[in-house]
Amino acid sequence: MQKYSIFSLVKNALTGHQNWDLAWKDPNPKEEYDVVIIGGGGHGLATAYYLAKEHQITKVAIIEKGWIGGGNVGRNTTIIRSNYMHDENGLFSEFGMDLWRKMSQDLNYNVMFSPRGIINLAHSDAQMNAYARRGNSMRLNGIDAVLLNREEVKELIPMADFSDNVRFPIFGGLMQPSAGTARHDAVAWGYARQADSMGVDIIQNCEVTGFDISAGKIKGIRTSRGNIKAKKVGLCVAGSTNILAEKLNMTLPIETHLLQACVSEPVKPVLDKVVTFGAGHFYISQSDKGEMVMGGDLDGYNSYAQRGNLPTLQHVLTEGIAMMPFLSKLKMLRTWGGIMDMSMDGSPIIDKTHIDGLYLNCGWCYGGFKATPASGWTFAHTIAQDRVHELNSGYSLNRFSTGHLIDEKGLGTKTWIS
Amino acid sequence: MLHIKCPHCGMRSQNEFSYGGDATVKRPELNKEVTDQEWDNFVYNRVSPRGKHLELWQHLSGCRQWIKVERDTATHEIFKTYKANEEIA
Amino acid sequence: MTQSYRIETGGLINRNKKISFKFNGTSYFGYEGDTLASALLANGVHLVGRSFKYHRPRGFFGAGVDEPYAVVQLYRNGETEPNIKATEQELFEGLEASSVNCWPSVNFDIGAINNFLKIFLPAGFYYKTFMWPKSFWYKIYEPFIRKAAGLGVASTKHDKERYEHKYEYCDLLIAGSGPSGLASAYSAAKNGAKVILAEDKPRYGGSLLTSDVNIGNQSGKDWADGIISELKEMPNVTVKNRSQVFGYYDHNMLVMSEKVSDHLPKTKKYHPNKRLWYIRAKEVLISSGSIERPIVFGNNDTPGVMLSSAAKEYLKVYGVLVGKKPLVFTNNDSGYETAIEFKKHGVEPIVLDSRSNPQSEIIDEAKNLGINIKNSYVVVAAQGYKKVKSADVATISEDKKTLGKIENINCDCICVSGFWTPTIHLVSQSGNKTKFNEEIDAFVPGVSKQNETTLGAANGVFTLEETLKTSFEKGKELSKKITEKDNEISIPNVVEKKYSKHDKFWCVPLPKGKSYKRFLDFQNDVAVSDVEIALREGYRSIEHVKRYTTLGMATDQGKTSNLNGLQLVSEIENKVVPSVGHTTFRPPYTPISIGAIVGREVGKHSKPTRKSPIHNWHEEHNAVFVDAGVWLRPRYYKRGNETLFEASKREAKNVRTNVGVCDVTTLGKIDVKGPDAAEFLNRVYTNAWLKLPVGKARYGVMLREDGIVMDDGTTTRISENHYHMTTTTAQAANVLSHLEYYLQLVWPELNVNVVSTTEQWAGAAIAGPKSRDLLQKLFPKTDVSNEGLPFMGYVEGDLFGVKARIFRISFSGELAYEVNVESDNGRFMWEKIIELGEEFQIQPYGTEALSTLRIEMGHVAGSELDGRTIPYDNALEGLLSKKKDFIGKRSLQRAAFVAEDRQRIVGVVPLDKKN
Amino acid sequence: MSLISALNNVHAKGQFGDFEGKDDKNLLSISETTNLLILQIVQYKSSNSSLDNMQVDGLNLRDNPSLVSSNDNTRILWNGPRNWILVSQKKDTLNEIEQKFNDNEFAITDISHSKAIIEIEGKEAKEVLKKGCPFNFGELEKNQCLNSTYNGMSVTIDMLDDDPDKFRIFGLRSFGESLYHSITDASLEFGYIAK
Repeated sequence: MQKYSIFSLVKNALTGHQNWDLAWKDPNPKEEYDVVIIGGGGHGLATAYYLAKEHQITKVAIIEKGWIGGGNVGRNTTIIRSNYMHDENGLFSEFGMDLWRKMSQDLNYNVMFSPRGIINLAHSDAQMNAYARRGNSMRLNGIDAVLLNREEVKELIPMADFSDNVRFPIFGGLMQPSAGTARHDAVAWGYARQADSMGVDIIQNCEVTGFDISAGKIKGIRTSRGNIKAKKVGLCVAGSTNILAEKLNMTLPIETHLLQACVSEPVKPVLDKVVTFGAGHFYISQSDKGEMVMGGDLDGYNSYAQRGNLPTLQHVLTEGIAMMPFLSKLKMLRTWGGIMDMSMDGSPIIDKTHIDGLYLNCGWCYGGFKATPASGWTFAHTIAQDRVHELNSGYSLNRFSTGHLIDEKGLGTKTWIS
Repeated sequence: MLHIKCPHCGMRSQNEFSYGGDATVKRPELNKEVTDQEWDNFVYNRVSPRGKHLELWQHLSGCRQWIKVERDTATHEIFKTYKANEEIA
Repeated sequence: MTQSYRIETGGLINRNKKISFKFNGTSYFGYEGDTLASALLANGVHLVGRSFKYHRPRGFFGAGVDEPYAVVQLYRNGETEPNIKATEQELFEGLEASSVNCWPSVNFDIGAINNFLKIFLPAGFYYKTFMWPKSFWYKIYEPFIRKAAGLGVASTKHDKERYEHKYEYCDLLIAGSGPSGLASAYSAAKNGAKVILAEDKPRYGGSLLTSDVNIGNQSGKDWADGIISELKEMPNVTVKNRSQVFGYYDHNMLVMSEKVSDHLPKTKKYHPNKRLWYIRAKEVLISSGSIERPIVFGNNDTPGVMLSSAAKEYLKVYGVLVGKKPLVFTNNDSGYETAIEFKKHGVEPIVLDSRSNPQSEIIDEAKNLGINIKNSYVVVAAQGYKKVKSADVATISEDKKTLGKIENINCDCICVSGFWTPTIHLVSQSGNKTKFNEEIDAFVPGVSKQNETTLGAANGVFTLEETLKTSFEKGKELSKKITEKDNEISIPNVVEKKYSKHDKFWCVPLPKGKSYKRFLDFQNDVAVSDVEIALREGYRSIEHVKRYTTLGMATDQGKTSNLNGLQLVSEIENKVVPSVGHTTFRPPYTPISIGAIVGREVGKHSKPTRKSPIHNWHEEHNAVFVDAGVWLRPRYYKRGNETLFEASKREAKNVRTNVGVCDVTTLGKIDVKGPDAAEFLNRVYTNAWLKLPVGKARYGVMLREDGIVMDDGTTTRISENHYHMTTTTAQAANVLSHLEYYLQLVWPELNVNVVSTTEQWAGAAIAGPKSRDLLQKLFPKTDVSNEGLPFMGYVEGDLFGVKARIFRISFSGELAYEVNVESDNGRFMWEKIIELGEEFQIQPYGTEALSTLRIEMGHVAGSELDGRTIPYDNALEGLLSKKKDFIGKRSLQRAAFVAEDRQRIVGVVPLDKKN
Repeated sequence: MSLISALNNVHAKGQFGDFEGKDDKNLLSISETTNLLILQIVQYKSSNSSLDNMQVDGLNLRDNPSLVSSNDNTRILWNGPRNWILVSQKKDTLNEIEQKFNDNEFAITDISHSKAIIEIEGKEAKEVLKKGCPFNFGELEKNQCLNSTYNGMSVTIDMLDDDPDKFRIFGLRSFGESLYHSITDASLEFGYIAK
């Protein structure tokens, strides 16, 4: 595979950029694979990459109904963090942070991981207490956490509202300095390019229409481009999980909801941290292009409509202005909605299923992007070894029956309350 | 913003309502023995279809009645709305 | 000072009113009715900015919302706003603006070094490099790239402008006041329909302002003026200019942004800067017209290259010549209209037509006027850096693949017309799957998804006669459905010139040996070569192309670039355009002010505030407040220089030793009434409720169905069928909905009514060893002894003429009571308590002391019911009835919930028991 | 004993906003209404009482959405199925009701102190309401009522008159100051007299 570097860039420039290789091929599906991953999003692509890299399983196909990276990995607010209270989430995410830190070099694709720090603002004593508790949990799990007082927050983000004309004054915040952002499309493309180079077939515009199961074991899948035999099948389709589950006669503790986000027009750098509002649901960072990337609420009802909804965005931006009044003078450029696989305790599922050889990766709620490498890594392990890794042992499907819930927000089954 | 026909009050804007989730799950009767599976199906498991979905809404800033709404989750088209205990056609 | 590019007469500006303004520090003047763009052009200023990536000079390309170039920093009334399109900004006295994305100046911009490095900076170059050494990305490269990117500068000052919303309903919403909008609005209005007609520009009339047509013996413009003034007089019609319908949402709701004050030097006091209209329409008529598209050629981003329709608009509306030696480069008849306008004003244009032998009325007219027309000619490249100086032109073969010998023509502007693209953004947002129309090489509306109808140019209809006819008819037909009226309207005669077919040609081939950049997206510097690289590397889906090259992702959102991008992809990939498909049109149509989206809910009012009837007393007594949900509660009462810790410790200690009073009005209160109330409570709470006597209170815990504690509180039986339930402040609203859910959906057979009485009662908790003594003073006629009012007892009392409810319940484990009076009497009660409590050393206490007291006594504190704990975790398992079923009971059997090693919340006591 | 009404602390009399140069008679007027008896009346599902027989202050309870039955003293607002809000200047109506309505069939709850009540009158009154409430006011007529939200706060709106338009807006008492701000802020553009 062609190596990307400043030298290859110069060399290619001198030949008019005529000699770049395909980043990934566009093959037709083969008759049979060892592993078929359904879903060409970030998690599916990462899974295929780690199957090849960590487990030397390369007879792998990724089946994507549209084009790779077109789902939530291509429409999110790019935040990467591991500031969780529960051990399962903290340890899993922190393992992911390590993978993020070396991702550009691993993939030979600049994913622009930018550890600029995330600050969760607190607006009450109760919240400061909750953050102190969460920060302590994080530190016990080896994750960096700093509790900031009001003055310290002001130092870092002076454009936040420290005036008297504020509804929810800032009491302080919890910062994870090593958290940050990455270039979302590049993550999908980088994984795709490496997976492809190791022999994985990336099959786009191929829709799964059914599954072949006999005697409780998966035999293959049916697609719009013919039947494909497979020893193992991994489901990695985020917001489409319920659609495929229906074809498998499974009902899952998952609902599909729409999350709204938007960006402003680009402006010169003014905000170099990721910041979340504590008196609502709003988060913001400034992209390298200068756009304010802002997200927040679910539409609040089951939805597969991938489109923006202004009343929701109004709500999101109201909180944005409450936190950073200067946003008022900017203009909203683009909005989008991403469909989320909301699990009933807000945490993901990476597990085997009752069908032999069928594996499930879903329930990412709003947190899917940051989990991309750790999700791919552990899912690959679960598929390759036919058993869960310690890191994803908490993310079991039966935890809802057993009561081993991992509920960071304490909202329970009302997934539509964000 | 959805426009929902409250069967009691008429067409109203979505911001008067709050969502209540899948209306097809049925709470097992009190004092009745149910299997783990039945209970999990009530508490956790959801079909969440792409297409027609029967769901609960409460007309919170209206008559405060819980209603059932048959809506398409892809297009958001609302086909019909029902009172809390009205027969579903 | 004269304006060298303003013609002597003509245009729609008010020449009697001069307006002075500054651009990049230099003073200029324009006239009332100018935009910043037209005023600058009148003054001969073409260089307004620098492009995003290569920092190439940028001028004006369009005359309206489609403008990809002319983005400026605006200064108005002491405030600044980034990224304003000069083509949309109306001139006002004292306006100041400056160029963005250049340093030190637009004329000499250091960033332009990128332009020389551009061969090293193709699409996606940043994905391929900046990876070594590892730490350099975040420390070195990224900060550098961040600085170079971005357009204008955001002010971090608080915005002083007002914004507001308005919810409106109408029969017909008509977006766009061109011929189709006017005609449909007119016939619908005459049928009595409630009509809103929205126009995003200051002037109504759309294409009628610039086209040379006659309607019913009037000029197009006069006809438009007549219709508008008639519509404005009708009570059932709202006509709005400077108002853009930018989004089409679910259930026929559209959102319109009205710029109320942007054209004024400052916003009128008490009035909004912008107003956002949420409009629910029964029918929507989209008459948004079309946007001319460019033809792609070498260096087509040089200032002075612009759309031919824009050149015509500058001339006809603003009386401004965009150049004095114009070259018109066209593949259709529209370019001739512009050429004729130039000619009429004494300027000699040259027309290059890519077609070999086009024939039509308008071409004949151009020929008759003696305009120099060159057929089968194209512009190969613009020459000049900060302004067009000349053009390299050549003949082109019939198959459009081979160029003839390159000649150079002197010119100072190049007006391009590559035919028209219907503006289908709203149509597409409504859910309409648009279809590709080969005839016009563009997408047009397909089958309507919501109640939308598209008219005129937006529907791909480019003749006025047909547009007017269908628009009058549609307006009538749709309004008739609603009003059931059927007013006859005579459709006026139309005189317009017939067009010949356009040439399916959109990109000039590169001459051999030349490497001109041929730009598709002007703001983001995306050239033909970038798309070629993307496709070569396998980024083939149109979404991949868009993301990899950033085509169409600039602030103009690809209004002039998307279709040409699609043509290029389809050509290289050898597919037809419809199978390439277009990227999704998402709202907003143009970038929308965030302030306007938010409206009036800013500052202190970003969320409503709830206050108790005693709030003012707290304020007067140095209370420091804390948000509890949206309630404000006293956190502590500050004395002197006390800290939070000192004050709360003092207050708590006083409760332990004397008596304290706490405002508990915020606790949720629900009246539960009905013959089945006891049975209902028995199902809702985990403990038994059937035998609670009248006049007694009981503590209860309620669960969610998943077994997690939802809320706790006491409920008192006031009479046989009447219970008074209390909830925590945070859960009050949720508990009420929860109860209604079970009563209406699950157990409809129960005859119970629940209603919130939180606001009805002001509540004071009186706690401490001296609380009974105080209570006796407050209620001298009531027996409040341990026998008269035992623990968990309830009596009604008379508080100096005010009826009161007295509960012997404790939040903090002390001897304690809660007194409720009707809210209007709340402050009276409080003051009485303070007054009579003086002898017992009473002090008010806040939430901080309350929490301390609760924790000391091992009572459940609010943050322990955080939606994650089951009764056992909070040592509440004793409240779980084994005999009866209740909400959530079944979930408590789950393995993790009964596990031996389950974590639970415990109290901590210092070993020396001193602190 | 000194009663303090919900808006006592915010409602200051005078002229506000863009009133200059406008005729006082045409200005919006805004006032607080106090000291009303407000009851919620709910008929249980099992009740067999015919509503035709259930009169209060000479007015019938009628289960017609948005309908207000009224006389000079009392207005009965439809609040939901078999659910009404009675608003009366006659405080003794409570006794009348408690005698007439059996508590096995009806739930009567006094919520007189639960509300902050703003009256707004003037030809722009609907325009003020449209700035925060998503209801279609084009459809609302005199002696009709609705429940909805205004800037995120639940409200009941009773249309008292239509020449000029006059509305009574009931909000939750604790939200009173925020609601008052919202309504008066929306009125600034027109100018208003606080009475």
